[in-house]
Amino acid sequence: MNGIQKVDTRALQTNRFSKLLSSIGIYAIAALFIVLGVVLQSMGIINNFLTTQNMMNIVDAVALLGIVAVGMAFITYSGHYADLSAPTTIALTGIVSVELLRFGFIPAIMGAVVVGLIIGIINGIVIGKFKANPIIWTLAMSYVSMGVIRFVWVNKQIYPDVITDDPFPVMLFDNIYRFRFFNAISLPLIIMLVLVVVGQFILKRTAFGAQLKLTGSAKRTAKFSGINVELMIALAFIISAFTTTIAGLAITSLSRVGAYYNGAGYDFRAVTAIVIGGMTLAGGRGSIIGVLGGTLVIGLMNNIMTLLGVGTFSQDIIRGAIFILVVGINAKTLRSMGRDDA
Amino acid sequence: MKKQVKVVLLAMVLLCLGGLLFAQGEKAVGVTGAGAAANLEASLKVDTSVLKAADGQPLLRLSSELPKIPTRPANPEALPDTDPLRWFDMEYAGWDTKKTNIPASPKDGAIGKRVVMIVHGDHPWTTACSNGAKKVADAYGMDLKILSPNWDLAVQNQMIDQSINERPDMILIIPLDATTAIQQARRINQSGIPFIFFNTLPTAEAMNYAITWTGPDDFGQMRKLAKVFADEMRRRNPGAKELGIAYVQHAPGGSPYFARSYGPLSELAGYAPEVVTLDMQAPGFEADRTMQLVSDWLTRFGPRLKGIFAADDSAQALGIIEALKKAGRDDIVVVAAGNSKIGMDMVTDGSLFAITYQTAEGDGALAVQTAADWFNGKELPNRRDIPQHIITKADVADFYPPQW
Amino acid sequence: MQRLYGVWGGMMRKNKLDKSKLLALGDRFRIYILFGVIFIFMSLFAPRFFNSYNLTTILRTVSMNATIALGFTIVMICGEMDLSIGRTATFAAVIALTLQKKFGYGISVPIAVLAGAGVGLLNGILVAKIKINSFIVTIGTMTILQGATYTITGGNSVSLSGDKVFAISDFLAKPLLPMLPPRVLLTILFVVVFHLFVSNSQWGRNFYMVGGNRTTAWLAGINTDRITITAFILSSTMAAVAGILFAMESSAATLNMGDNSLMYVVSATIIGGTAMSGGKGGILRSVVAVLSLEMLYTGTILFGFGNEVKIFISGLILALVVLYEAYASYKHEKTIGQRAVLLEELAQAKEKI
Amino acid sequence: MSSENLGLALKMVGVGKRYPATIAVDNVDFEVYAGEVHALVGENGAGKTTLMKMLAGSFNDYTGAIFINDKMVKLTSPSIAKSYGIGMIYQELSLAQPISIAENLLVGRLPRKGLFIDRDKMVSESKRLLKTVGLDLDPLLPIEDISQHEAQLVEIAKVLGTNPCILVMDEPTSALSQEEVERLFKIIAKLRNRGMAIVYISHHLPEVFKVADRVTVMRDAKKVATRNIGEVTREEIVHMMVGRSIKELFTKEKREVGQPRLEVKGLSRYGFFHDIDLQLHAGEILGICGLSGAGRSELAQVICGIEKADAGTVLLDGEPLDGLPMAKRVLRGLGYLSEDRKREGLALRLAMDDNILSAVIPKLKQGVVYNKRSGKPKAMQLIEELSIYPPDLDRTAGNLSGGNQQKLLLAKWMAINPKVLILDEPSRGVDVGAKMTIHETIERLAHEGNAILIISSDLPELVRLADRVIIMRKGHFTKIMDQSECSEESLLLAANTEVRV
Repeated sequence: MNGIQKVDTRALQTNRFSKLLSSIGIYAIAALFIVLGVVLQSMGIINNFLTTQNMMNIVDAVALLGIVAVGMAFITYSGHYADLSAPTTIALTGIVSVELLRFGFIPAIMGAVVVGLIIGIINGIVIGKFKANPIIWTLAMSYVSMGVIRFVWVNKQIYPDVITDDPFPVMLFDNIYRFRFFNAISLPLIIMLVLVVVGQFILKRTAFGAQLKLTGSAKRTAKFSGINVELMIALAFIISAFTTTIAGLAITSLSRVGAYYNGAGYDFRAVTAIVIGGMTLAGGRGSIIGVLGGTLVIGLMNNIMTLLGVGTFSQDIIRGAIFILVVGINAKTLRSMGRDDA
Repeated sequence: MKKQVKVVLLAMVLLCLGGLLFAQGEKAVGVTGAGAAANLEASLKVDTSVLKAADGQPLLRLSSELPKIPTRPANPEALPDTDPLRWFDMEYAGWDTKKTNIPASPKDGAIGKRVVMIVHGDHPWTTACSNGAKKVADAYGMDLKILSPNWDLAVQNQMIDQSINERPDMILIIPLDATTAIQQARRINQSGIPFIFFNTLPTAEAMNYAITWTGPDDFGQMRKLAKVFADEMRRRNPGAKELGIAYVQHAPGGSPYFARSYGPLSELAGYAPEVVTLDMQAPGFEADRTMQLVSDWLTRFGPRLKGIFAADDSAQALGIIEALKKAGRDDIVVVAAGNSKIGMDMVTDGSLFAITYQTAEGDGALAVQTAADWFNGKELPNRRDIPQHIITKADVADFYPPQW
Repeated sequence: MQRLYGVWGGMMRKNKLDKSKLLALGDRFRIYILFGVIFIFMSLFAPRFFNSYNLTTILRTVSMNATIALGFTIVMICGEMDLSIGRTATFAAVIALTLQKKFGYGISVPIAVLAGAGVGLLNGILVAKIKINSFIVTIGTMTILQGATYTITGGNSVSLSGDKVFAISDFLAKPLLPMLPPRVLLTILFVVVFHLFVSNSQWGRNFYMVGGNRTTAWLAGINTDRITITAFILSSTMAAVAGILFAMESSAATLNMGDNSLMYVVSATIIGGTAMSGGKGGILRSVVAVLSLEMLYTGTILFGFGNEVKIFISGLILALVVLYEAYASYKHEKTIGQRAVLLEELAQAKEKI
Repeated sequence: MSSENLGLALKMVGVGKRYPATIAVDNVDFEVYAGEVHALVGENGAGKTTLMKMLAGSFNDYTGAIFINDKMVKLTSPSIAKSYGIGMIYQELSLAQPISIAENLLVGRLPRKGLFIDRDKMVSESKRLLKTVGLDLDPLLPIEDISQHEAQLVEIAKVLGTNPCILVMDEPTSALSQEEVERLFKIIAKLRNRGMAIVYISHHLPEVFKVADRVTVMRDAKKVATRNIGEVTREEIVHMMVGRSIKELFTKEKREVGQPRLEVKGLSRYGFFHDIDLQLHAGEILGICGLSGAGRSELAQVICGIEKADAGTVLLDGEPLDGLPMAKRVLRGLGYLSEDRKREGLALRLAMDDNILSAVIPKLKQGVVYNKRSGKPKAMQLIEELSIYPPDLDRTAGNLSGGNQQKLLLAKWMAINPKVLILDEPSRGVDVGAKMTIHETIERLAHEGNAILIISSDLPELVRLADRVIIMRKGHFTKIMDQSECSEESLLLAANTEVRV
C-alpha cells in the first residue's frame, strides 16, 4: 500500500523523457529537416534555403492546408478519425459564396459560413447522437453534397466577376487570399496562425477542450462524468466544418472560380498533417501546435525536395515513406511509454 | 429446414438465369431506305458555316495548315527526349493509318440520324463542347445523345458496350486514355457501327478502326506556343546566352502530359538552343500547390529562371502568377495551354503572356459535322484539325466572352 | 449466413410469422432485397436493361470492383481499413503490362500478383507488427504506390498490341457460356471460393473472431497478427488480380484506372452490411451490393440521367444505410436490458386505464 | 487431501515478469497438484493475475522456469499454453460481441468436415457445452444479444470445452447470481474429482474456504506462503495478504441523520424499473441490495441524469432535478460512481489529475479559461487522503493497480464536493486494504453530513456500512430493512423473495 509497491524508477524517467519528446517531437523532426536543408545548402547542393523569403514561402504554401487541419484536428482529438467531406465542403461553400456575391460581399461570406455550419451540424448530429461511423458517414455526406453541387450548378464553374458587375465585392473576394499585411504576410497565413492560437487555447485551456479530451480518450467514461459527449462530438465536427469553410473561401478566392472540383485531396492531406503532428487516431492525444508542426514539416519536405530537384514521381514515394516512418516512430515511442494507442 | 431454404434459393437463382437466357439482345434498327436520296439532298443543303460559338468566333473552322509528316524512325523511344521524332507515335497518330473494316457510308443524308457522343467526364469544358455539338446536330436534325463516364475508364467501356447494344447510326468518342482506346475501337469496329474519335488522340493503332479523328493538334499547338514563348523571352532578355525555363506539367498518364511539356521541349531544342530546361514538375491542378512549386523554383533558380510553361491556364497559371507577384518577379514570361476565362483574364491584364486558342464548342461541333459529312458521303481525311492560334494581349479581346 | 438460418429456422419451427422476426429477417436479407428491387425495377422500366447483351455488359463492368471487394471485405471483417486497394490495382496492372513486353503474360502476371501481395504484406506488417492504425498506413502506401506507378511507366499509360495480346483480350471479353465471358466466370469462381473460404473454413472464421474481439482471438491461440497480415495480403492480391484482369481485357493500363474503385468498393461493402467495427458481414453481401450499385448506375445511364443523379443516389443510399444502422443500434442501446416482465406489467396497467 | 498422489500438474520455479514501470511478479515458486483446487489470493496488484497470465502464455519475456507434468515448457504464446492443456477464465469477459455463441465457444477448434466447417456438429457441440453450465440458449445468437451473466457462463463453458488439465479461474463469480455460483462450485468439484488441477483466484474469502483445498497468498509481487485450507483461518490469510492485521469487525459509529437530501417519487424507466420511491437523509448510508439485473444501476443512472426518466421526479434538497442534464446535477452535488471502472469510471489512457478532475471541469472554469492548475491541490489532497499509490498526478490511470484505480475513481467523485453520492459497487474486485480505505472514506463522508446511496452485491459490505437496506427485485423495491434486521443471510433471502411492498 503506502510505498511498498516496487517501482522501477528508470522506467519513470523514460516516461518523462518520452513525454517531453512526444510533445516537441514534431518540431524535432522539423528542426531535422531544417538542419538537413542547411547542410545541403552549405554543401552547395541547394541554395537560398535558409532565407526569410524561402521560409515565408513554405509557411505561405501550407497556410490553406493548416487551416483545414486545425479544424479537422478537433475531430481526430475527439476520437473520430477525420472528416472525409472536407473537399466537397470546400467546393460547396466556395461555389455558394461566389453565387451569393451578387448580393454583396458580406452575404457571400455569411452564406458560405451558414452552408458550412449546416454540413457540420448534420455530421455532428449523425455521428455524435446516432454514433454513425465517422469515416463512412462523412464519405456519404461528401457524395450527397457533391450531388447537390452537381444538381444545382450542373457542370458549370462560376466566376465572381461574371456573377456581379459591381467590382467592389469582387475585389474584396479576390483579396481573401491575396491580401497581404505589410506587403509580406498573407491573410491566409494570419488566419491560420490565429486559428492555431485559438485552437490551441480551446483545446488546452478551456473546459470544452478538457471535456473533448475526456470524450476522445474514453467516451463512455466522459458520459458517466456528466459530460454531454454528443454535444462535444457535434461541436468538433462543427469546428472542423467552420475552418474548412474558411479554407473553402480562400481556395475559391485564389482560384477565382466556384467549381465542384475545388478542394480535392484536402481530406487525406489534412489527416496526414494531423497525424504527422503527433495526434493519434485513438483520440485525446496531441495538440494544435503539433498539428501546425505537422503542417510545417509537410511544407519543408516539399520545399527541400523541389530545391533538390527531386522529380514528381519520386516525391510521392518519399512523401509516403516519410509519413509512415514518422507515424511508426511516434507509435513506437508511445508504446515504450506504456501507451499502446497509436 | 436449412436444406429447404437452400433448395428454394437455388431454384430462384436457376429461374433467374433461365429467364435471362431467353432474353435477347436488341435487334439493329433498320435504316429507312425509301427516302434516302431525298434525305441526302436535304442534308447536303444544310449550311452549318453560319453557326457561331459563344465567343462570337465561327463555330466550325478547319485548320488550314497541315503539318508535313516526317518518316517514322525505327524506334522512336530510343531517341532522346529533345528529339521531335521521339514523340512521333503520339504526335502523328492517325495521319498514315491503315484503315481496317471501316463500314461504308450509307450516303443517305445526316438528317434524322441517331448519334451517340461519349465524352470523357464532367467539366465546364465538356459542357461547352456538348453545346457546340448540339448546335450542329440541331442544324441537321440529328438525334444526339451525350454520355459522360465521369473520368472512369470502366464506365466508359460500359457506355461503349451499351451504345453498341443500342445500335445508333454513329458513335463519337473522346478516348479517356490513348492506349485503352485500341480495345474500345476494336469492339465498336467489330460491331459494325461507324465511329469517330475526337478531341484526344488515341494511339495510331486505335485509329485503324475509326473512320477518322477530329480535334486540336495538341503537339502542334504547343510547338507554336513554344516559339512565341521563346521569342518573348529573347525580346525581354536581349543577347542572353542562357534562358532558363521550367515546365508545370499536366497530370501524368495522358497525352497532354507529353504534348504540353515534351512538345515544347523538343521544339525549343531546335528553335532556341539557348533555352535551358531547369525543371519539370506535375503538381496537379491546384493553385496553392503550384504556387509552392513555383516559389520553390524561384528560390532554387533565382534570376536564372526566365520563363514558365504551364499545361493549364486556370488553376496552375493562377498559382504561378501568385508566386511571381509575391516574389516581385514580373520579368518572367509565363505561357499556358488552354483557353479558359481565367487564362484570358490574365492575358488581358498582362500577367500571362500567351495562351492557346482551343475552341471547346468547335471541338464538339467538328466531330458532329464530320459525322454528318460521312452520312452525306463525303470523302474524309484521316484526321481533321481545329484551327490553331496563339492568343496574346493584342487579340485577346476578340475571344470574349469565353466559352467556359 | 448461419445466423440467418437460425432466425429462419426459428420461424419455421414456430410456424407463425412473428412481425419482429420478419423485420429482423428483412434486416438480414436487406442487401438481397435491395438487389431484387433494383433488378426488377430496372428490368421493367429501364430501356434496354433486360437483355443478355446489357446484362453481360453489367457483369463485365462489375467484375473489377466485385473482385476487389472480395479481399477488401475480409479486411473490413478484421476491423481494419485498406485505402490502398485502388492504387494497388493500378500498380499491379502496370507491372503486368510493362513486363509482358519482355517476358509475356506467363511470367508478368504472376510477378504482378506477387507485387500486389507484397503491398498487402507491407500494409499487414505495418498494421499488425508496428501497430500503426490501418487508416494511416494505407494512406501512406497509397501515396507511395502512386509514385511507384508513375516511375515504372514514366508517366504514360501502358499499352500492348499484337494479335496474341488481342486474342487474349477478346477471349476474356467474349461470352463463353451464354452471357458469361471468361472474365466474369473467373470472377464468379473467385466469389465462390472466397465465400466458401470466409464463411465455412476455420481460417475464414478466424477473420471474424479477430475483428469481433482481437484479445479473445489471441487468447484462444489464434495468431492474430498472422490473420491480420493475411487479410491485407488477400485484399491487395485481389485488388491486383482485378487490376490485371481489367488491363488484360483492355490490353492497356492507365495510371488512374483504379482510383474510382476505392470509394465504390468502400460504399458497396458498407451497404452490403459489413461493419467497419469488424466481426460482421460477408463476402456474398459485398458482391451483391457491388452488383446492385452497378445496376443502379447502368439504370441511370439508360434513363439518360447525368452523373449528378448517379452521385446523388449513391450518396443517398449510403447515407440511408449508415443512418439506418446507426439509428438501429441507437434504439438497441436504449432498450438493451429491458425486462420483459416489466413491459408486460406496463401493458397491463395501460389496459386497465 | 489426497490429491498429492496424482502428482504435480504444474510447477513454476522462480518466475518473474517486469513491466515498463513496475515489477509485477518477482521470483515466485508455485505448485499445483492434479485433482486439487488451489486458491490464489492477494491484494490487487499483488501479481496474481500476472502470474496466471504468464501461465496462459500472454508474455514472451518472463523469467524463470515452468514445468507441466514435470516437463519444462516455454509458454510464450497462448496457443502454446493451450497445447499444454492450460485453460484460463479471465476476469474481464473475453468474448467477441458480434460473433455467435457457438463460434465463441469453439473458437480455434471449430468442427470440420473436410475443408469446411461442420455446422450441424458445431451447433450440437455448443448445445452440449452450454448444458454443462446450465444454459439453454440458441448457439447461433450473437454474444451481444445475451445478458452479462449468461456471457460469463458462456466464457466458463468455452474454457471447459477445451478439456484443460490445468484450469485457471480469475474471479469467475463476480457477475454471477448466488444460484449460479452454487452451480459453478458443483462443476468445480466434479472437475477436481476427475483429476483436473484448478487455480482459483478470488477476493472473496468465504468462497475460497468453500471451494479450495490449498491456498497461496501473494503480496507485492512475491509469494508469501502456501497452506492447506484446513490449517489456516480467515484472519491469518488476511494478515498475510495485507502484511499487517486488520480488524475485519469493528463497531459502527452512530451518526446524526438529518433532513432528507435526496427524494425520489414514483420514478420509472419503463422496462427497467417502475414506481420507485426513496428518501435519503443527510448523514445516512442507504444500501440497495438486489440480484444483478434487478434494475439497480439503471435506477442510479436515471437519478443522476445519464438516462431520462419516463415518469416520476427526483428532488435534491427539496428542489426538483427533472430535465436537468447530469452535468447540472453534478454541479449541485449529486455524484454517481459507476459500476464498471474501466469503461465508465476512468479514462485509463489519461493521467491521474485528468481523471480526478474529470467531473469538475465546469467548476474550474474561470470565464472561458479552464484552470486545471487550480484543481491540482485538491486532487493531490484527495490522493493523499485515499493513499493512492503512486502519488504522481502525471501517472497514467491505466498503469495503476485495480485497487488504486478504484480509489482514484472515488477521489474523482469526492472532488465534486458531493452532497449526495451514489456508489455503484464501490469496492468490486478490490483488495482488502483498498476496500478498507474506501469503506472508511464512505463513513467519513456520511459523518460529514453527506447522504450516501450504496448499490452493492457484496452483502458484508452492506451489512457493515448501511443504516437501512432497500431490497430491489425485478425493477421494484420489495422491502426496506433496518440495520438491526440486516445480516448476510437475511439480505440474501430477501433479495430472492418475490414480494411487493
